[in-house]
Amino acid sequence: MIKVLFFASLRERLDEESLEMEAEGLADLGVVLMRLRERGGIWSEVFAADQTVMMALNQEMTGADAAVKDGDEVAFFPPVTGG
Amino acid sequence: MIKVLFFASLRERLDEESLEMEAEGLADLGVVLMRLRERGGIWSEVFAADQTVMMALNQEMTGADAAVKDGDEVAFFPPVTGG
Amino acid sequence: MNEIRIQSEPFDPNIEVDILRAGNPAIGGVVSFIGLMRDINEGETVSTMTLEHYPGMTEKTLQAIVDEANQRWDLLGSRVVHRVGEMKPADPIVLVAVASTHRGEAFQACEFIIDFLKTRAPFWKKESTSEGSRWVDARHSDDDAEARWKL
Amino acid sequence: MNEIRIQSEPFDPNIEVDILRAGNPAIGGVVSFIGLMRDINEGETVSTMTLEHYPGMTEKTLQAIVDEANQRWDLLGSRVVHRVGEMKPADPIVLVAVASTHRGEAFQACEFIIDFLKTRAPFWKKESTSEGSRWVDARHSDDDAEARWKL
Repeated sequence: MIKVLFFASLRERLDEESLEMEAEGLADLGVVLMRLRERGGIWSEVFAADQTVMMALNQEMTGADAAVKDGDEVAFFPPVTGG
Repeated sequence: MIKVLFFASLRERLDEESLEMEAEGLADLGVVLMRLRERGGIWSEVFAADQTVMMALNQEMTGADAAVKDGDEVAFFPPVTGG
Repeated sequence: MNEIRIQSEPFDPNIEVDILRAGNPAIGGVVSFIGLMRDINEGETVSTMTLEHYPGMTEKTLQAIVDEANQRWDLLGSRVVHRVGEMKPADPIVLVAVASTHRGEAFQACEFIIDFLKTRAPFWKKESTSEGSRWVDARHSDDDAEARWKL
Repeated sequence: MNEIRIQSEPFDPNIEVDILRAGNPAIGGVVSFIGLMRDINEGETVSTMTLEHYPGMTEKTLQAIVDEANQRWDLLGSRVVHRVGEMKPADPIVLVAVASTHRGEAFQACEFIIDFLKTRAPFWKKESTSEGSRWVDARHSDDDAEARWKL
């Protein structure tokens, strides 16, 4: 299993803080994102190809080609606006 | 007359805070400096050609080619070290 | 010597700078940046702001940025404090303070840390205005600021 | 909004920054530089330092530097305070604090002001060590810092 977290406007729009997914078949973060998009409805909007979604793997910012394995913590969020 | 001020190490070495000079014949700051050098002794050392002396005319940093006129305030000092 | 703190309570930037200064009499200069909550954004009055963050990743990211700054410049200490939760206009949101022997390094390191914090650290601002609440958009100028450092 | 002060009494940099911050709720960032007296210079312990200046020219020079900074960048206020006379290790010698809407301008203006203060403002430091007292030499790195700004 992997844990998937959502933050800020993504969390609010999806009305979901986190979920778990079977790790099997999830080659990389791009596949995770595609699976989320395939859920349809608001999920297909939030994760549409033209949306700017940032991602982290085990609490490090990374790209869609980052490999995912069982036990990983994955997060999706909008561009950061701290400081 | 012009007023000539000395600061910091120059003031200490010359043992002089200020003096007055007849403005006549003082074309520019370079001439003022030459006159001071001609006083001999420590004056010729402090104002020797190889010494780094900074100068101001009426409280603005300037160079040896700045024209001098009656009533001006002239100052000579070492490179500044504030801050 | 390098303090990193995320907190929901208000903080006093002056105390942070004092602690940094007191650390070492070899310190010749301290450069600090205080980011304040403004009461107007994009023409609308902002009454409160709420900062969300990603606990765990935030600390890790800031630590990596501060480590990188210490590798690039010869520093004598730094402090990074960032608020989360709800805050009001004029509240300090973030403090980045850097001490060094010579000022040039402190200036560079301080700006480096805040530039990367702005584009890499997982914080998100939500403003409350009379029109309701809205998430603040990321600024392109922040990406440009980060890009200058060629990391 | 732009305060320039030369004084023999000690000053508290925090109070200066607080006054600057309080000036305008549109202020998004404050960058400050505090220059501190170090207790060691060129390997020798410095017990006290005396700062001489050229009254009148000092204020004029600092005003010209701050005016130039305000022309170059969009600022919401600045404060420059400089000690003269005798001081002791860890005392603040100088504070330069600049407020603006966006941080990049405050960083640039603050560094610009201190860089030019260092090379143009008529202050001279004299240190007292166990070996006696000596005038501090100007640093080439300060000339280099100034030259970057192409004034």
